[in-house]
Amino acid sequence: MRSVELVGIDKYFPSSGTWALIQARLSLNPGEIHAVVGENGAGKTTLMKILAGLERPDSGQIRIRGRTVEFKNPAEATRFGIGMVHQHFMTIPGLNAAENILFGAEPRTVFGLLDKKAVLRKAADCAAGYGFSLDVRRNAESLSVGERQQVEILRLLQKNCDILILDEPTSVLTDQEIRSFFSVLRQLKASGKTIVIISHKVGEIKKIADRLSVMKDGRFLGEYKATDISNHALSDLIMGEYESPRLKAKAFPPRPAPTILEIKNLSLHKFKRKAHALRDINLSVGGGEILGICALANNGLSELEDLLAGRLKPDEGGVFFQGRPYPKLRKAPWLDGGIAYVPSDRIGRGSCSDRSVAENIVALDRGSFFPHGLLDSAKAQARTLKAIQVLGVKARPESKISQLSGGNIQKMILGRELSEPPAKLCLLCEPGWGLDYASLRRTYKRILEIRSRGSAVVLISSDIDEIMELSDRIAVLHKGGLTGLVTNGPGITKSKLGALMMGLENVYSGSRGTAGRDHE
Amino acid sequence: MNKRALGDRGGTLVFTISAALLSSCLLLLFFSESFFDSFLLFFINPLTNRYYLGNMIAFMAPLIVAGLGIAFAFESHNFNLGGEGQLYSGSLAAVLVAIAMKGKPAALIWLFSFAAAAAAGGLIGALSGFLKRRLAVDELISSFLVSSIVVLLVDFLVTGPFQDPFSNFQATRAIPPAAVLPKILPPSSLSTGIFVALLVLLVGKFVLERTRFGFELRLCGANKDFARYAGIDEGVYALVPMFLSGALHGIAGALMIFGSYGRLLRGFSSGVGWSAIAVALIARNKPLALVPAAAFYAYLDSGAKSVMIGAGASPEIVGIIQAVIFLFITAARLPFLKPPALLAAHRRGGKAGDRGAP
Amino acid sequence: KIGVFIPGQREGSPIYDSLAAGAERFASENPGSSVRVFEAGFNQAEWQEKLTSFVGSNRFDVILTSNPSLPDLIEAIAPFFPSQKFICLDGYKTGISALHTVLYNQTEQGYIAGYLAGLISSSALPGANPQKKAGMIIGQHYPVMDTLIAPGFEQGLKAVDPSFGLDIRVLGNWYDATKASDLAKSMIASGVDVILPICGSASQGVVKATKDLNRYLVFFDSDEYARAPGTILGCVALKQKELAYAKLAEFAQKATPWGRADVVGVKEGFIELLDRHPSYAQNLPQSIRGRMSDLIAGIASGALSFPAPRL
Amino acid sequence: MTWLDTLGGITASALEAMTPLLLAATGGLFTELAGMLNIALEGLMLAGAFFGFAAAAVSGSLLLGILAGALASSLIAWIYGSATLRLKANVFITGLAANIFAPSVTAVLSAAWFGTRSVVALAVPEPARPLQTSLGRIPVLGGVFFSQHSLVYLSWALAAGAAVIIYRSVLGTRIRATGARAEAVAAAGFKPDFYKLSAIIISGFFCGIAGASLSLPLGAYVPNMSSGRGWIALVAIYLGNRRPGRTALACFVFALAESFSNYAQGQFGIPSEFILAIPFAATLIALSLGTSAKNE
Ligand SMILES: Nc1ncnc2c1ncn2[C@@H]1O[C@H](COP(=O)(O)OP(=O)(O)OP(=O)(O)O)[C@@H](O)[C@H]1O
Ligand SMILES: Nc1ncnc2c1ncn2[C@@H]1O[C@H](COP(=O)(O)OP(=O)(O)OP(=O)(O)O)[C@@H](O)[C@H]1O
Ligand SMILES: [Mg+2]
Ligand SMILES: [Mg+2]
Repeated sequence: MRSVELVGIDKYFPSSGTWALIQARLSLNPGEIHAVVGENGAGKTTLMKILAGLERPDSGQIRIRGRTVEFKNPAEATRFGIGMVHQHFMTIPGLNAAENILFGAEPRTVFGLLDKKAVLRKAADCAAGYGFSLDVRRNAESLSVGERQQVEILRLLQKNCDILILDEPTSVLTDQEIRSFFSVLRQLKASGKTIVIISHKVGEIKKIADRLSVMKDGRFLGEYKATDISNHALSDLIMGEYESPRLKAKAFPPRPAPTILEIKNLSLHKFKRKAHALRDINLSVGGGEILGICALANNGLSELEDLLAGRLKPDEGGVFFQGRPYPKLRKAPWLDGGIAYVPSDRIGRGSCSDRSVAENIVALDRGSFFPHGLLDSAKAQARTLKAIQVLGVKARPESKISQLSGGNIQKMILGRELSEPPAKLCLLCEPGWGLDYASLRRTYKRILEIRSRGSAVVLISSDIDEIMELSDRIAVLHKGGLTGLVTNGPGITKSKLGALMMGLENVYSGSRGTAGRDHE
Repeated sequence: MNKRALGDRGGTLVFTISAALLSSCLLLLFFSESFFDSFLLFFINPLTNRYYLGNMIAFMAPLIVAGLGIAFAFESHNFNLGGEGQLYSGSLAAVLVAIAMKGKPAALIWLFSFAAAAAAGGLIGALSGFLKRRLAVDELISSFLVSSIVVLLVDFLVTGPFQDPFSNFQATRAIPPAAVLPKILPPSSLSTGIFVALLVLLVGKFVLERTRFGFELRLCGANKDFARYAGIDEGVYALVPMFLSGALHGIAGALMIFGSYGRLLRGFSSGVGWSAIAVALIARNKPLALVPAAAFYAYLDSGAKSVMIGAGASPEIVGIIQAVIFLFITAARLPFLKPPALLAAHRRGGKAGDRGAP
Repeated sequence: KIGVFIPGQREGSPIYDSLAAGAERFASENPGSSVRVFEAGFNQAEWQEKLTSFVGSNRFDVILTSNPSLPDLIEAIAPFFPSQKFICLDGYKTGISALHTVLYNQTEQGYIAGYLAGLISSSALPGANPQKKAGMIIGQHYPVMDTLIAPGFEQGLKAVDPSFGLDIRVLGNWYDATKASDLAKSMIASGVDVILPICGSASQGVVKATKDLNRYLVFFDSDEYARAPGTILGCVALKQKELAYAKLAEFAQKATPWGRADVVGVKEGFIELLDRHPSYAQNLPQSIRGRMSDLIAGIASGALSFPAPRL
Repeated sequence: MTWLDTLGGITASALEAMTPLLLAATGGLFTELAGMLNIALEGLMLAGAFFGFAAAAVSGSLLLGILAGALASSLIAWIYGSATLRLKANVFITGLAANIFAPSVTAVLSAAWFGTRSVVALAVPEPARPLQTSLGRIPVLGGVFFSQHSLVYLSWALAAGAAVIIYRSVLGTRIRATGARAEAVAAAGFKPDFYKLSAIIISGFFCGIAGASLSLPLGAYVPNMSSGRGWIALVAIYLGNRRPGRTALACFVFALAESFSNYAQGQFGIPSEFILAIPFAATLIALSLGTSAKNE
């Protein structure tokens, strides 16, 4: 018997006027890992939300172990053993990791009070049982994305869910984290759980999934055994006959243009008089160059992003833009498009969910859209349409961001930040997050194009493939300090970068002030 | 925004208002001596009797202007609970300026008095904005506390230094008769102030919806993090909207003085600051919706007075009826009315709870 | 047909209650006449609008009201209702042909209360102390309070002993009984042993605190002894009910002196020290009662008079 | 009188004045933690004051009075909460409704039961002062801390109990989680609205006792007797940064300022309006200093 069958599911969103699902289907065997793939906006998330009881289908049937059911809310789905880890996590701030994991099934003392010790013990046992190295006493706010994901998964396991839905679980994990995450999935599978996983990374899917379902435009395209289909055939299925653009051969620019961004002896304290978040960083980026920066979670990458995004001030040292102290957020190069920034937090920082796509685009260049303090709507409309077209965002200018699929939000932000004319400095954080293959290729092409036009690009990413594919030079951070600053090339392998990220090796030779582009 | 969404929200609104009116009718039926008379007095008289109608429209003027002030605060995610103090202090400033300018042309008096009202109310509001910006003090609480203090200080000034020595009211001297706004429909208190209010509303709507300032303000209110990313100075948008909010309350107060009272009576404004919040919430901060919202609010108030005076209904019954109407007025759905699927989906996407209002 | 306009609330305000009661008694004794009572609430800013509606909504032969500030309002709206007549007690305004006012001499009333308070405070009663201090707890400052009552009360105290001090504390509203009780306690701790509360329904808190701490109260306006016999040792009442009745009777005989303003006090019989209640008669020593009746007699005979400042 | 006695007197009366504030603020803490701005504290307190007093007068039992006050006010809170959550109405407007409803309904019932819409003064059992004859004899401290009436101690116990519920109970955890992230609670399979409603009812319960602690020691019900304490309680929650202990401290600061201003009225020749503003000003200053210290 199938453990889950979704048949003939339709879902219409009147607010955006889209048919998210048309006669969609999905069937899961007990004890398998099943991947759901498809381009951005194909309806994957919506279908999963329906299975998890978060949305209700307009028509269609849900059968769990042969029984037809109807879920009014997530609680009812949970009763049938279905649990979902969301694309945007649902950890509860104010509670610690253990309380988050055991939320809803807390051990109690005789008086009906929380048994705090038992909570910690049980959560720790649970984490250890699945091989997670999670400190369950920590506050939810202080956890890294990877750790938050562990909390979410543990919460489902601990509720005895045997059908786990994971919506793009790997997109924010580093390579190492993905590897250990996959071993957890295999272990779960071995213990009889059914797992649905959504992902855009074809190689990854082939590695972990037993079977996969392909979706396009809300429709079900087909179901395949992972071993039966080649990588190429699979991406063809997802993208149609998509011709991947040829990326320019990577080469260190022959004549380095003048330095655009320079980071000198920079240190940042985590707390006053306490641990360093960043320690003695020296980096510089010139025009026509892409500097990739990578690190494992909690090693200073997000602090570096915040510094370069103008949200934190360095405690020591400084940052310079074209030789001058780094400008304040409200000052010229930021406002006139001299610095472009794609934040890693696309929902909170990169976009405003209850505003339209047009407003989200206008917001970043108010100077030109409000010529005399008043809105030039024609111009705004035109620019929006253009930005949408650059990467093929599936939305209309007046759609609200909250009605867009995850990947489309990311494309909107990219389209806005990478538009013409290119900015002098582009700060790109996790630019490929949640993009389908075609969009990813287009994005990469555009990034390289911008580089060739003489912009400096800083690429901060937890995805090593992305770093290796795009960067001219790669900086590696470990515990807030540089462990490597290397020129990208054939000698640079994943395992070498991995060793640097884990601090097993340190090839960083730059000393104060001299480290920079000319060090090799 | 497509038309369907608006249409459906309109439908819900019609239903909630009918539910509210229906339940108040039931209450009247149970509690008043003569249901028919009370019903007429409560619901019909305010619309047909020129005196009540005049007063009702007159009351709309400060509600619209102060409601706009609240909308400015709420749209920028500032919670202004200090409307009372801002309105009161603005009124005092306007009255003092008007008295000092006795003999000058009316237009000049109006200009300076309203400017003074806006400045006084605005400064009081801006104080909370300043505290929020500089010391991260929650403006919800600070505006309430500042307002409580300001009300007491204005009370002191009105009954002390500026008390009219020849009046038995606790009141300032009257403003020059020439400066009183021309009356419409006497003896009701309706004056040309209502046109001033509508003008202010249109300007406010324009600023909020068309200008760069309004855009940035609303963006700050919608998502601080994003606004900051977009290079908007959040500090400014803690300060300036609170200033504008206070200034509009000041103007609302001045409208009441120049339109109806002609002088500052101690405690004359009590409750208007709160009513403005209710009006803004009913209008969901949409400037044009403030007009029907204020009309509805003033209508209820007028109906209450009418039934109390005409049929001797006790204030308590009227209070209960108003409470019931308030329970329903912002309801997004009613138990017997299944929400349109669209609304439900929309709501689920929206953030639940938080402070409730903005 | 009589309309009674109450700028406040009838219940809890004896002065307004007696106003309505006087009119009701008049109506019950005169078949064919009717009374409608309207309570306008305490917000003075709303009175004008409400009075206008009240006058406009019904056909009254006369409107009876009571409050020092009402004559100004009546002056403002009278032109719109040329045939409407008004009688205002507790107010003073001359020269309006539709209006007759009668003012109580509240300096006199305050003086009597103050004199009694002074005598109690300096007596040998168990709750009295040697300190020369008496207190007032008031809801708010207002003109009649500041120009008539408080000065009268202080004069009365000083007439007993010029070294008497008056401690006036303000509640800020008329209903926070708990705070009124705290104020009374704080006052008593500072040596006050007799208090005159004029703070509306919050006076309940003053009664409670004074009773618990065994101190004394004098009251104003009406017979309040029953609230705390043995603690309330004197009430200086306004005979509002009688005055209302008398003025309506005068109106019925078409004898109302329109446009005139009268001032009434002990002499006319409309201010009275209620000295027959056991709480007064049994708790106060003969010496005090004697000096009080001398005072009253003096005022009644005209030997002692307090020109009420014109309000 | 020495300055020590004066200080002791001011502190003692502050502790007593703090009682209704502490109870209402503790109740409001629940709704605040559940993510709602509860402006109905004022009305709920008034309902508690009336029903608590009425029940005590009828039954002759202090305990029954307190319970009745708590229950009646919980009931009103339930109505108010249901309107807010089930109808998805705006919590501020429904709060306003509750604040209009409470005084109106008490006046109607007061007229029906006691024949007056004004002050109702009846014989009710007075709260005892349990420690006055024992610990109360300790010089100074005894007068300040141990001569209070039983409701003062009850409020301390309830506030402590509330802290335990908030941090150590399952319900408290869920309520906090709802306030922190309602959609996560929903995704975990629970109904955020249930916890919001629970929080509102709990706030009603505490406000009911707060109201009873106004009317019972006074031996009377006075319309409007809550006179703004609900708002002050709300301020105290913010001043206390939404933590039970600090909220209690904030209540004390306000009560102390008020008690000082009561004392000051008799001492200095300052216009009363300025003195009446002291508690608000003190709270505002404390709020500014408190938050700026936190931001350092
Ligand atoms: N709440 C909503 N309101 C309106 N439209 C929506 C809503 N949620 C999703 N949609 C629309 O439904 C379609 C499918 O969205 P869905 O999130 O399921 O895509 P997805 O396959 O998960 O894409 P991605 O890979 O980008 O995450 C999209 O076109 C989207 O705009
Ligand atoms: N020495 C420095 N080196 C590098 N960057 C700096 C330096 N000083 C400031 N900055 C950058 O400028 C940004 C804004 O600085 P700052 O915090 O002074 O602005 P602000 O306080 O927000 O603005 P304002 O002073 O106008 O209120 C910082 O976040 C930081 O990125
Ligand atoms: Mg998705
Ligand atoms: Mg004495």
